Parts: sequence; C-alpha cells; structure tokens
Amino acid sequence: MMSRFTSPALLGGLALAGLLCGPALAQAPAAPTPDKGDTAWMLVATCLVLMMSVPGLALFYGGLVRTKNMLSVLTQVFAIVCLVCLIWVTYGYSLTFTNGGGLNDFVGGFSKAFLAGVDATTTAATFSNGVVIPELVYVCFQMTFAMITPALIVGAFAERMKFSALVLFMVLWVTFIYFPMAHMVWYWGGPDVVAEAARGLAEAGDGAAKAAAQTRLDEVTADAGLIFQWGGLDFAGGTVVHINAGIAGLVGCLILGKRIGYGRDLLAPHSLTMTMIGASLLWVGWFGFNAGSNLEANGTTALAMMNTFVATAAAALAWLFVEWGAKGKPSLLGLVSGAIAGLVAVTPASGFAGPMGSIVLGLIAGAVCYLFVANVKSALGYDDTLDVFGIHCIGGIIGALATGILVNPALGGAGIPDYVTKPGELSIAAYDMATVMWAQGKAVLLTLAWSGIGSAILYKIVDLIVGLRVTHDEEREGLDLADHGERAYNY
Amino acid sequence: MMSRFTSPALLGGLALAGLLCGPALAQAPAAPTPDKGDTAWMLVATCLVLMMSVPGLALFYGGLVRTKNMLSVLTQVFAIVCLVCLIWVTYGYSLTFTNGGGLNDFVGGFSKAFLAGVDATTTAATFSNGVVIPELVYVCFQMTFAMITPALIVGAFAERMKFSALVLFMVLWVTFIYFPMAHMVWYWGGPDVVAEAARGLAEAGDGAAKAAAQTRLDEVTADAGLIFQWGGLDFAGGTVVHINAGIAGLVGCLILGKRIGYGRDLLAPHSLTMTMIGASLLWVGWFGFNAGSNLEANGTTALAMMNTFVATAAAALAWLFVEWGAKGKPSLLGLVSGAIAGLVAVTPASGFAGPMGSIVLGLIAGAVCYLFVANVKSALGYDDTLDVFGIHCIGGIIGALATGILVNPALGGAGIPDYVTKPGELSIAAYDMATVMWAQGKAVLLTLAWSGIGSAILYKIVDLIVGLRVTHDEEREGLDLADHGERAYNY
Amino acid sequence: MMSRFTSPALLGGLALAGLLCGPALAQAPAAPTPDKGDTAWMLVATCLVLMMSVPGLALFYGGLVRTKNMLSVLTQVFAIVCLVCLIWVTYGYSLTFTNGGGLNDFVGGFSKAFLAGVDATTTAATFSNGVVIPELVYVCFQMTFAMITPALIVGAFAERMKFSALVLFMVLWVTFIYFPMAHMVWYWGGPDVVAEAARGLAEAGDGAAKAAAQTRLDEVTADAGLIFQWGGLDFAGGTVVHINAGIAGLVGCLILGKRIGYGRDLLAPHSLTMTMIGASLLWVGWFGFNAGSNLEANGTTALAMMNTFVATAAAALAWLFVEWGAKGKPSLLGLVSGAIAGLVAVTPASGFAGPMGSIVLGLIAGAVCYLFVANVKSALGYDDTLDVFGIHCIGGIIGALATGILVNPALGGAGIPDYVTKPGELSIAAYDMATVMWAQGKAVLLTLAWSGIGSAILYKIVDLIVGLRVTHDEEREGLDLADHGERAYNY
Amino acid sequence: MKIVMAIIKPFKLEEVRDALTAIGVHGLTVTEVKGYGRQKGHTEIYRGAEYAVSFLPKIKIEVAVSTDLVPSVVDGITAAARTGQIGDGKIFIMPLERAVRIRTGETDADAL
Amino acid sequence: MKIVMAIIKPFKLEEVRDALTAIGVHGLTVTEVKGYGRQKGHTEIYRGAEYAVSFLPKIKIEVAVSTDLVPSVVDGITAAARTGQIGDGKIFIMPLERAVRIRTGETDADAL
Amino acid sequence: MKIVMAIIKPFKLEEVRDALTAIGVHGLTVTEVKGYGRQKGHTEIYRGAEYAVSFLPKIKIEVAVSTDLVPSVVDGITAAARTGQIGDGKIFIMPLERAVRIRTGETDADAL
Ligand SMILES: Nc1ncnc2c1ncn2[C@@H]1O[C@H](COP(=O)(O)OP(=O)(O)O)[C@@H](O)[C@H]1O
Ligand SMILES: Nc1ncnc2c1ncn2[C@@H]1O[C@H](COP(=O)(O)OP(=O)(O)O)[C@@H](O)[C@H]1O
Ligand SMILES: Nc1ncnc2c1ncn2[C@@H]1O[C@H](COP(=O)(O)OP(=O)(O)O)[C@@H](O)[C@H]1O
Repeated sequence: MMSRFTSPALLGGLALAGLLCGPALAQAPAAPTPDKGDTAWMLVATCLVLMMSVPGLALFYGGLVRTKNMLSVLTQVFAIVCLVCLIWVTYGYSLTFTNGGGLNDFVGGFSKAFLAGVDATTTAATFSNGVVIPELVYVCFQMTFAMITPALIVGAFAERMKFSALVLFMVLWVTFIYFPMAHMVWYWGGPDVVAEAARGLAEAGDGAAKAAAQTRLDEVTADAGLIFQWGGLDFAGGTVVHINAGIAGLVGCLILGKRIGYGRDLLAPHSLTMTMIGASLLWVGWFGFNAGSNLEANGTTALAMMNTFVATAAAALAWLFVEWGAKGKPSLLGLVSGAIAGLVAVTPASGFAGPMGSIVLGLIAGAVCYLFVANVKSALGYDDTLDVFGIHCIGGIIGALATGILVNPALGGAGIPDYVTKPGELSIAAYDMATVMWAQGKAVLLTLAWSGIGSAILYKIVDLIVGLRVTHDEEREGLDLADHGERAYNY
Repeated sequence: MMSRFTSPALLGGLALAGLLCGPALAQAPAAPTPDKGDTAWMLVATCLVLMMSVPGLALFYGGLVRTKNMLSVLTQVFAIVCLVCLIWVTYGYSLTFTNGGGLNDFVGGFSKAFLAGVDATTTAATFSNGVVIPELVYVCFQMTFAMITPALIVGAFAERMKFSALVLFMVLWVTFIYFPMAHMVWYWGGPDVVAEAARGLAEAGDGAAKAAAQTRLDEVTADAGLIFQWGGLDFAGGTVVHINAGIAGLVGCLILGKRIGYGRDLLAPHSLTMTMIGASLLWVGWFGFNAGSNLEANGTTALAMMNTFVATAAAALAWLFVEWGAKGKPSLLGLVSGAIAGLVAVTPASGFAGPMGSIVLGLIAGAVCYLFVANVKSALGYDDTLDVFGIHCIGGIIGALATGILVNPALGGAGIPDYVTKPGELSIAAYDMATVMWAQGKAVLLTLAWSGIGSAILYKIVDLIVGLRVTHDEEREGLDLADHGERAYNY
Repeated sequence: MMSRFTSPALLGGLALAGLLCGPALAQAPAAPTPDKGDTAWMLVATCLVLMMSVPGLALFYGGLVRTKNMLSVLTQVFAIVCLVCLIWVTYGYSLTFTNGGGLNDFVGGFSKAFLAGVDATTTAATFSNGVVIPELVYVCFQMTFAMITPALIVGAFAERMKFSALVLFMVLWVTFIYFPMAHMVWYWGGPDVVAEAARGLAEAGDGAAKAAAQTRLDEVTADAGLIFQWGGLDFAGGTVVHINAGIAGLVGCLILGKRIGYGRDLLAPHSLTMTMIGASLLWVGWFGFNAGSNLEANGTTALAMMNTFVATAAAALAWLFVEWGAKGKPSLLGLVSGAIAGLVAVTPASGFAGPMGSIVLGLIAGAVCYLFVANVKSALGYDDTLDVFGIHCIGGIIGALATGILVNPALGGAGIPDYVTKPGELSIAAYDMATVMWAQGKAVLLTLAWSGIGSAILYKIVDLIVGLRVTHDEEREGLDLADHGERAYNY
Repeated sequence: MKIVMAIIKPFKLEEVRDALTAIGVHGLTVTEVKGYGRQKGHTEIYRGAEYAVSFLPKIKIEVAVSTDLVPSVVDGITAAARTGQIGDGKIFIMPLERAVRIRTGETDADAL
Repeated sequence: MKIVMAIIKPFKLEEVRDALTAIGVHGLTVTEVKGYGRQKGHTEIYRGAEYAVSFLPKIKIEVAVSTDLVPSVVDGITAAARTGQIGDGKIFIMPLERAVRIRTGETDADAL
Repeated sequence: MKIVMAIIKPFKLEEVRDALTAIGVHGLTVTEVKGYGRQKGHTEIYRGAEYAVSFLPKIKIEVAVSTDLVPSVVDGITAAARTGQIGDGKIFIMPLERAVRIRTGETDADAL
C-alpha cells in the first residue's frame, strides 16, 4: 500500500537522507562517477574533523585542567584517535555501515572487515540521486567521527582516570556503544536504491508485479538502522556523537567519584589560552563536521556552514551576557563554552534549519547550558570535570528536539526530503510536527538508554580488570608524572 | 556614447571585477549553476579566513601583550567575531551588497535584512561571465572579512580599553564605517549583467533603440559603490580592511592615550611563541583571504596564491635584514611582523600583480613598515600598542598604490579587465597609469577620511556613554582580572 | 624494440608517474583545461603543507628544546621557509623541473628562472592522461616541499648552531642538494607526452617510420631525472625529503659536536604541549603532502589519505606500547614521535600501498625508530638533538624499501602504472620484486651519498666563512638572547 | 621577634594558612621553591633518555611573629603540614631585629 | 651587617631599585612571592564556580648592607614603595653574620 | 646552627649540590631569583624599542647547617660555584636559632 510510503514515519526515515552518512554500499563501476569538486571538499572536511580532535579538543580540554594533568589529557585524546583509527578499518566501518542480517536494526556485520572490497574505485552514495563520492574518502570522513566521539568523554573524568583503564574502556566503548548507535541512526541504502525500488513500484502493472515491487520497496526501506527507520532527523550527529558521549561521561564521573579537593581547592584552568585555541580550532573544524556531512559541495553545504556560524556566535554571546549579568563579569571561558554549546546544538540541525532558526537555537543552547553548568551541576554536586554532560548531552538534546521544529519550511527550514514520490528527484514532504517530534524524542531516549546503561556496564568491567582510578598520591602528584613519567612544561 | 565605455574610469571600474566581491544579486534559477570545484574552494576559503581571526589574530596580538592582559585580547577578538557574525546576517550583508537607492553611492539598503530571499538555491556572481557560486557561501565568505576587520583595531588600544566600551564601539563601527566602506568599494552588478547590457547596446539598431540600450548600460554601470565607480583596484581588501582598520586604530590610541609606564617600563611581549603561531596561521589563512577573493578555483586563484607567498616571504626577510643591520640582531618578532606587513601590502595586488612585482612590493613594504614602527612611531610618540597603524594602514597604503603600478601587463601584471568591449568574454583594457593611480589615490584618501573622522566620532560617543578606559588600578592589575575575573595562565 | 618498453626498469620509471610531481612543461592552450575540483584540492593541499612547516614543524621542534632556545628554533624554521620561497621562484623551480641539457640526469636548467613563461594560463600535467592543473598551483605546491625539507634538518643541531651560519648553509643546501635530488627523482615529461610517443610507435609502419618513432619514444622516456629513469618509486618524497634531510642532519650534528651538558644535565623538552600541537598539525597537514601528491582529487587521493591515517596511528601505538613495555610508562612524546615516524614511512608508499599493508608498515616503523632513538643513538653517542636521523632518515629508508614490496597488487597494493602498453589509458604492469627493490635500493643509496657527502662539504665551507657554532657562554645563555636578543616567554 | 620559615608540601599550604589564621597570625609570605633531601625524587624519560629528578616542588612560608607566639606557630604549622611521610619539610626560626610597615611606617609589633 | 628583606608591590620594583642605587647600594636579589595579609584578594569564576584568591603577587627584595646603611635603606625603600594603600608591604631586618663574594673570596663589607 | 644562603649562577646548581652532598649536607632548598649587581645585563629589542634588562636569573640556595660545618660548606660552595667572572654570586651566613622536622618533630641538629 503506497500509503505506507507517504506515512510520516517513512518520510521521516527518508528524511534521514539528510543525515551525515550515505551507505557504504560499493556501487558497480557502471554507477555514476564522483564529481571532483565533491571529492575535494570531502577530503578537506576529513582533515578538518581530524583537526577538531588533535589538536582542537585536546587543547580545549587540556587548558581546563591543572598543569600537572595537562599532558595526560593530551595523551589520552591523541591515543584514542590512533586506537579508533585502527579499530575502524579493522571492523568498525563494517559494523557500522553494512547489513547486520538478523541484528540489522541494531548493528551491521563483518562483510567489510579489514575494508574487504573497498578500494580506490568503489564509491559511496550521497543524499542526491546519482551523486557519489569515492568510498575511501567516505570511510575516512566517517572515521574521524568515530575518533572524536570517545575523545569527548575524556573530559568527564579528567584528572583521575588511570591511562590503562582509559585505553581498555575506549576499545570496549566504541565497539559496543558507538558502532551500534551509528548504525542505528545512519545506516541505509542510499537515494538511488530507494528511487530504483520506487520507480519499480510506479512502473509495475497490477497484481503480482505490483505486490513484488511493493515487497522490494519494503525491503529497501527496511534495510536501515532502527532510529533511521523511526525517522529521527540528525544531520551531523547530535545523537550519535554528543548525547552519546555526554551521557557516557556523566555515568563515568559518577562511578569514578569526585576529584580530591573538589569544591574546596582552587581547581582553576591552567591555561585558558590553550582552551581558546582549542575552541577556535573546534569551530573551524566543525565546518568539516557539519557542512561535510552533506557529502557534497553545493548550496545545502553552504546552508550548513551558515547555520554553524550563526548558532555558534549566538550561543557564545548568550552565555557571555547571561554570565555577565549573573556573576558581574564577561568571561572568556564563558564565551568559548557557549560557542561549543552552540556548535553541539546546531549539529543535528545544521542542514535542516534556516539561519534565523539557528540563531534562536544558539541563544537557547547558550543560556540553558550555562544554567546547567553553573547551577544545576553544583546543586546536584557531581564532578563532571569539564562539563561533558552539561554541554554535550544537554546541548545535544536541545539540538535534537529543536531540529524537529526548525526543519519546518514554515520556519525557514529545509523541509523533510522524500525520495519516493518522484523517484530520482528530491521532493519535500509535508511537515507533521507530532510525527517528527515523536521520532526525535524516541531517538534521544534510546541513545540515553543504550549509552547510559551500556557505559555503566563497561566501566564496571574495566574497574574489575585494571581499576578505574589512580591512587590518592598519584592524583596529588598529577597524572602527567604518575601515569606518563613526563611533565607538560619544563619552563 | 560608446566612448564612455572605453573611458579609463569605467575600465577601471570594470577592472573592479578583479575585486573581492561579486554582487549578491540572486540569479534566477535559469542562471548558470555553480561548479562544485568553485563551491568547494569557497567553502574552504571561508574556513581559512575564520581561522585568521580565531585563533590566528587573537594569538598574534595576545602574544605581544603582557601576561596580565593576554586573556582580555583573546576575549575581545573572539567576542567581536561572534558579534559581527550576528550583525552581518541581520543587516550587514544587506547594507553592503544591495542597492541603497538614493544613498547607493555610499551604502546599500535593507532588502536582504535577515537574509530575506537568500537560500540554498540562490547564487552570487563571480568575475567570470556565466560562473556563479551559491549565495550562502558568498555570504559566509564576506562575513569572515567583516569579522576580522574590526578585530584588527583591537591591537591599537590593547591593554587599556574597557571591554564594555569595546563591545559598544565595535557594533557602531561595523555599522557606520565598515559596511559603507565595503559597499563603496565592492558593490556592483556582476559581469553577466554588464555583458547583457553591453550586448544590448551592440545589437541595438540606431536612434531610439540605441539610446535606450545606452541608458540601460549607464544604469548598470552606475549601480555600484562610489569607489567602484571611480575605478579603484582592490583585489582582496587593502582599503576596506587594512587602511580602514589601521586609521581607526591610530585615532583610537590617540584618544585613549598612552599606557601607564609606556616608554619607561619593560612592556615586553609575554609570549612570542603565541605570536609566531598566530602569524603562521594568519599566513596560511590569508590564502583563503586573497586567493579566495577570486571566488573561483582557477589559474588566477593560483596567481593570487603565488603572490601571497612571495610578497610575504620578501617582506619578512626585508624586515629581518634591515633590523639585523640597524639593531645588530635578527629577531623573530621582526621576521613575523615583516610577514604580516607583506601580507597586508599584497592584499589589494594579489590577483593583479605578477610574482616578481609582488616580491618587489614585499621588499618595500617590509622595509618601510619597519622604519615606521621602529623610528617614526617613537619619534611621534603615540602608543599604538601593537602597531596597527604602522603595519596595516601604512602597509595597506603601500599596497593600494603599488597595485596601480603592478597591474600593468608590461610589468608582468594581469592587466585591467574589460567586460564591455567583447560582451560575455573577458578582455584586457589598455593600461593608463595616470588614470589608475588617480583612482587608487582617491580611494585611499576617502578611506582615510571616512574611517578616521567617523571613528573619532564613535570613540567620543562611546566615551560619553560608558567611558573608554579602565582605571589606573585596573590597568596595573591587568584587564584579565579587572575586566574578566580570570587569568590566562595558572601554572 | 618494444621489449625495452616492457622492461621492468622502464615500467618502474613510468611507475614514477605515481610520483609526487608532474612535469612543469607548460601545455599549449589547446591542451586539456584544468578541472576546478582538482585545482581546489591542490590549492588546499598547498596551504596544508605550508601549515606543516609553520607553525607545525616549528612547534614540534620548538617544544622539544629548552626554554632558552625555543625562540631560536621558531626563527630558524620561519626564516628558512621565507628564504626558500624566494629562491624557489628565482631559480629553484627551474633547476628542478626543466630539462638540464647535458646535466639533465642530475639537475635542470634555467629556462624557467624567475618563473619565465609561467602564468595563470599555463598548466602542469598530473598522472592521468589528459588531466592537468594550473602550473602556478603546481609551482606553489612543490615550493612548500622545498620549504619544509631544509627546515627538517634544523632539529639535528638545534640549541647550538649560529643563526648566520644556518642561513648561509640552507641557501647552499637547497641549491646543491635539494634541487638536484628533486630533479633526479621527480622530473619527467608527463603521461600525455609518453602516450603520444607510444601511440606514434604503435601507429608507425615498419622500417624507417618505426625506427623514428622508437627513437622519439626513447627520447621522451630519457627526458627524466636519473632515479626516475631507474624506476624508483616515491609517491610523496621519502627519498627527496626525509632520507635527504635525515642524513644531512646526522652529518651536521657530528660536525658541530655535542651540546654542553649532553648526557649529564637534564635537557628536558620545555613544552610537550607545543610538541603535541606541532605533531597534530603535522598529521593534518601531511594529508596535503601525501594525498596532494596525487595532483588530483580522485579515488587514489582518498587511498593516499587512508594510508596516511592508518600508518600514522599504527606507528604511534607501536612506539607507545614498546616504550610502555621497555620503560614502564606510556609517554606522550613516544606517542607523537611514533606518529611522525609513521608519517615519514608512509610518505613514499601512500599512493601505492593498500591500507592493511600501511598498517604493517606503520607498526614496523614505530618500533624500529623507537629502538633507534632510545638505544642505538645513545650507544653510538652522537647528539642528534631532535632525532632527525633516527626518525626521518631511518623512517624514510624503511618506507622507501617497504614501498617496493607493498606496491604489489598481490599484497593489496595499487601496482605499478604503465603508460605505454595502452597509450592514453593507465594500465598496471606486471610486478617484479627484484627489479623494483633494486631500483628502490639504488635510489636510497644515491640519496644517502649525494646528501651525506654534499652536506659535509657545505658544513665545512660555512664553518670557514662564518663559523658553525656559538660560543660556550652564548650556548649557556641560550640562543634566544644570544642570537636574537629576545626571549620566547616573559611570564 | 622572629622569622619563622617553613618548607612544606605544596598541597598543605591552605591548611597551614588556616592554622596560622586560627592562632591570630594574619600575614605571611609564600614562595615556590624546590627541595632536595631524604625524600627521593622521580625519573623522567624523554625518547629513551632517563633523567633522575631529585629536586621536588615545595612551598616556603615566611612569617614574622613576636617571640611569644613562636611556639604556637611552630605547633600550628607542624600539626597542619604533617602527613607522616618523608618530605613533610622543616621549620626554621631566625631572629628578626626590626619590622616596618611600609604604608604607615609603624614598626615592630605594630607592623605585623 | 644586616639583611634587609622587603615585601613590596610588584610594580614598585624599579623605583625601589633606583632608590637603593641612589644611596649607594649596588646589589640586591629579587624573588617573586605571593603574599597574604590585610589586603583583600579577588574572586575568580570558572564556569560558575567561584574561587576566592587571597594570595596576591608581591616582590621580595633581599639586600645585604653594612649596619650603618640600614636606616637610609629602610627610608629609601619605604619612600619608594609606599602608595598609602593596604598591601604596600613590609620591611624586615635580620642579622647577617658573614658575607662572601664567590668570585674573589672577599668577605663581609668588601663582599657587598 | 646557621642558615647559609648562596646566590649562584643557574647552571652551577648541580655542581654545588654535589659539593654539599660530598661534605655530608643532604638537604637544601632552592629558589629561582633575579639578581642585580655588578654583572651587567643584556638589551632586548622589540619592534625597535630597546629595553635594558639589568636583572639576571640566579639561583638561591638555602642550607641549614650546624655551626661547625659552616666553613666547609662555604668553601664547598665557593669552589663549586666559581667561574672567576663577574656575577658568580654571594654567600650570606645568618644565625639559625631553631630547626624542626615536621614529620617527626625532631629539633635542631636532629632535624637537619
Ligand atoms: N639542611 C637543610 N637546609 C635547608 N632546607 C632543607 C634542609 N634539609 C631539608 N630541607 C628542605 O626540607 C625538605 C624536606 O626534607 P626531606 O629530608 O626530604 O624530608 P623530611 O623533612 O621528612 O626530613 C627538602 O625538600 C628541603 O626543601
Ligand atoms: N607577619 C608577616 N610575615 C611575613 N610577611 C607578611 C606578614 N604580614 C604581611 N606580610 C607580607 O606583607 C604583605 C602586605 O601586608 P598587608 O597586611 O596585606 O598590607 P600592609 O603591608 O599594608 O599591612 C603581605 O601580602 C605579605 O606578603
Ligand atoms: N648587597 C647584596 N644583597 C643581596 N644580594 C646581592 C647583593 N649584591 C649582589 N647580590 C647578588 O649577587 C649576584 C652577583 O653579584 P654581582 O655584583 O653581579 O657579581 P659578583 O658576585 O661577582 O660581585 C647579584 O646578581 C645579586 O643577586
């Protein structure tokens, strides 16, 4: 029943075309060849996202810890990037972007383990019919997302987690939390596959032929991750990256407990200069993250860039002025923290919202995250060292929900794409708020549950095997000397 | 009278095609579609120019102040970037790149306020007939120029201006000084509009038809900013960005007065390491600034890149060796200051000059700016903290005037484009030094006057409202603690 | 005799198509026009490689020296970049990429001195028939390689070489060592020239015509550098850049002698934070270096990017874990040193090896370089301050030899291109290990000899003219104050 | 009057300051120093080269007090700074002949 | 001989140095210290968390002088370092039994 | 007991430390200071502005020793720290009335 294909859920699902990731399905040589402009942009976007992790995130976080722990943060982030790199090409890419058979709702399979069948000639689909990019650049681009997500968690238990424990935890976390989440949200067959099936249905006569075509189309639309099928909208990773890492961080800092002297001693950032450098590079790199998620270099890419500019600026100023009013001084840390909050919030919305909607989103994200970090955290009294939860999880939730509203063309949004009605060309489906918000809400809740519960289990396992936390004396001496036998500075 | 169209002034005017900015006129869907290679390059160029401001410029400046003021400089630059971002999409872009009706010589209108009518499908013209880019990437690219220009001024009154005053001043400055200047120099109708009108004239019969076509062409060529009509050449912003900010800085440091201890205490840079990082990122980012100003990815873009390499290297070495001779030691600060002087000077010339001409330009800029900063400044005795005037204004003037000479094909220059003679294809007009230099001279003088006088008024207004300068005790304690309640470092 | 064209040597030679550099031969306007996607990518790649030198390499090295010498390292690297920039456009490009007549095996001529005949309209060939890029972007891209190579040497004699001596040495070194090496490895006629000659032979009748065509083809294939003719494989500069600089560094530190206090005092890195930033920017920039060396934006470019990811991650982790086992602690310096070792090793292999082969290469490079730096160096007792030899020369040799093995399609390699058999389209030649390894071995040995002996002579000359080393008191005070009269930090 | 100079472990500064305030000493001067003594240092390794670092970060506190206060000051510092492990530090007492408050010119007891 | 130890506000160093040179004292040793006293510190806020910083940056000057010079040294320092506001600092005078110039081995008066 | 305070050139620290250990002094406290004296400083130039820097980096060593050890300590330091050039530094000897080891409460000789 064609109706099924106009059901909001499916439209939402197809809307996921707007998502970060095309399928990894290698196209036959007959398939369209990549446009070199798209390829050039995706190569650059990949470099930009790597720069977000190292040195960007490492410096943003590192500057916020005390001198004696600076080097440990840098080491943790850099090591995670390298670890995930090897895991990704070994089985991560396959687990994320292949059909997982019976488990396909939740995770992919091993058909592309060790990048089997992936070479310089294979391509990956984008969100435009007939437009593809070299699969290897798609693998690299996706890899940088898998690298930075676990690195984000580091901030929650910085200054006290054992390096060996961290290494073990991250290997487990990407395997059991990240790859499945990414599969659930981002795996699908690509526009051409959908179009072909839809065309088949359209051209099919009646009776058997029609039924067969219908079945085929059902199969095609069913060959996607669970949240994708629900129709959650996430342009560049609000759920997979930020909510996912944010909740894992919260669970982590609760399990590890507070740092010695928390609430008593002056645990001031050792170098806001480094934090500002990190924040700036994160902003610059985030254009690769958000605009790159369009997988092409076109007008929508430019829209994502624009949204990534204005939401960030709005959130940065919102935090600055709210803090100025509340505490009497406009701070650099507030300014850059707001910028990150804005970047996080606009991530899922970047290709769906309009510029003005993004400004509103940024203002809200900046103000709410400030309240959370400045008041709620101290009220609840947990020690989320660098506010991974307060900024990434809260900001991610705000963004995920706001996306469902701002995508509305009536609010200047890009609307929800529909690849079925007119097979082969992109049309915008009718907007139904209830349906979209329901899908967004479910996506957020599943992410919180999967990552929250899953991470808790992994922390416990690691605690049993190597122990999560360093000794009191080591914590006092600082992780740099205790864990790594080096000092960040010898002035 | 066709003669008008071969008048040097107009040729000069058309030469402005070489300018940074195409029109914001959205093309009808019928119009040419963007080449993805151009789009990819402009997306990257935009990221590069943002990187120039944060962290580039912030670090270059921050490293030169004393530790106690480091954080204030970082905050000022980052805050300006965010403020201008929101102002730009609200009314800045519209005031700069739309027709201002009666005031069109000086400023645009509000027809595109809140980016009205700008979306992922609209395009902006480049300097080649029939070549366009997505309008949103053009809006973003232009935005990064509007962000960095006011941030440049910060260096002139660093270490003593009140943050609240700075915020207010910058909002006023971009509104009344920058947007009009950018409109005067960069607003025009684009090559296709000119070509169409010219073709109309060519094809028109005689009598009434011809007269009508002539009028049409006159209208088209008149629909541009004042300096553009004069025919000033400025490839990437020598006048709009550097002379504009440089003179505003001089006026500012004169009005605020010297820092406590100026000339007596050791006001040494607190971290030349940060200054070197900043200078390096400025150089890297400047390729987005200069080569990006071609709005396409072609041979002329490569020429702009080459000129941006050699002029910078030449100026850096010129400063190094002149100082080595004069003071006995080759300094890092001299080397990087020379590099910035070269980048400033080559900005207006980057797409017009030849590599060898750019080397000469660089050598002159490096040596002259050194003399200015090392001798003239101390002779005149004003306290331009980070030499915004000595490097940006002086370097900008050198570059603006040199452009008029180096554009000459006889000197290896690219020559002055003429879109009229052969409608639809680019031809090079005859070079007439007197005319070109006259246009360049007028452009420089108008910029100095508009920004110099205008800024003075704005400083006074801000002084009345919030007061420009911090108290003596606050200045002694440092702006970091006094204004922001934070310290840049807690080692 | 056509056989000659299937001889492994020639195939190897043609395989060099895989090399970093296309010819500088300007194509006639009739020739193919550049694809804007390729141009966009090469513009970006050029920016990335500049970023590797400044600030990347400068920070990586600078962080490893003592505070009192930080500024001297930054100055040296930045000054070298500027010097080489001017030398390159003056005569370097010409000496490297033009026919040197009688000396053509070893060096080019002066036909393009001062970029004669090079402008915005001329193009340079790539490694695909019929694909070209603007010559000026090619000149810029190549220039960045000429800039960073001498800068790499600085690390070997850091903390003790006189600045004036360094400047003089570098001018001589690029002229007599780098340009010839680059010419020997990278100069050839380009795929179209070869294809045309081959087609000529194929179409030629018999007798005289065939003989003539044969001669023509012989000429064409002979119009290349010596190592290119031998058939050495070097995708992005393992020999020309890393072995070349590494051996020059070793010779340098042997001639200058050890630093005061070497082996006795704590010569700890003054800021591993800066070193980590530098290493990260080197990694990010290296994608421009390796993937940019494909001169196009296509699947092979993506392959080079992928290899540059995995080899680096593998080497970083190899060093980390080996050191963890050997010394008991996982160090940040080990992690990033391994990353650089991996980047060096994968440089010549990046476009030839497969991802899995690159992982193995990385693991080996990380472990071997660690052993070299941690044990061999101290055993031999020379003072290679920043391990230029242990990482760049050793890593470069490992990579150069491994390339000969990993290129084998049987091992997932890309295989050796053959432009002759099917003129106009790329075919893969049969793989013969013995031949390839023999060519690789000869290339390595010639590089070691040319640069080792040549550098020794240049050091001696410079020592006679200005003296290589600062006085004991100056060395104690630190080069920053002694040589430059500045301090890197004034906290 | 005496100058009491104490070398303590860095993380004990706050506690010692509080202890002194408790017994009415409202002024002191702190210096970051490096100490060498029985407490063994640590080893740093850079690219395989091992360095034994024997100087450890310590905090030096200097307090000028009237002679009668000395015993309680010493007890206060000792109690607050002690961890029982090697490296807790020392207290040295030196004679102070005169003290002047720059702002007022007050001298001796009044100056403290 | 005496050791005159003065704690002053950082930006007063140059003036004090000049004052001492003026009265013929040509050598002194300076240390960056942190001071705690009547002068109240400032508050730093990081992401909403407020920290009261009570230790303020000060400069410690140590000058060894012959006893007869002490009064003029004290006066010189007091005059140069005074701003009249809380936190101007203190001057402490301690006995110096012996002084040696390492380079020459000269002792006491000759060593200064 | 005495407090021996020596101002030396930074790169001499290791040698002095070894010299003291040699004569049985196993504890000392080191401070980074800036010294002003006969040794002339250097000039720094930033964008043409010249600054004469007269304060030079020095190391201050404080050692508490029993009176009888003082001569050998002085000789040890002098021998190890001397280069014969201006700026070698000074040694000052001050009375030490009491010493306490925080960890154990031991006093005087036992505390050193
Ligand atoms: N003779 C001394 N003179 C000056 N300072 C000393 C002396 N002995 C020890 N110290 C200081 O006291 C600190 C602690 O001494 P140490 O012997 O390590 O432990 P403990 O105080 O438990 O005996 C040292 O780091 C050093 O700063
Ligand atoms: N009892 C003391 N012992 C040692 N140093 C002191 C003492 N009291 C004050 N100081 C030093 O003198 C500085 C100034 O003292 P403070 O009470 O703040 O102002 P004032 O000197 O005007 O009384 C303090 O910061 C501290 O460094
Ligand atoms: N009167 C003094 N009081 C305190 N310290 C002094 C005095 N005179 C010199 N010093 C310290 O001794 C150091 C060396 O003194 P200087 O006169 O430069 O050389 P020399 O020790 O060879 O005479 C100075 O840098 C300073 O730190």
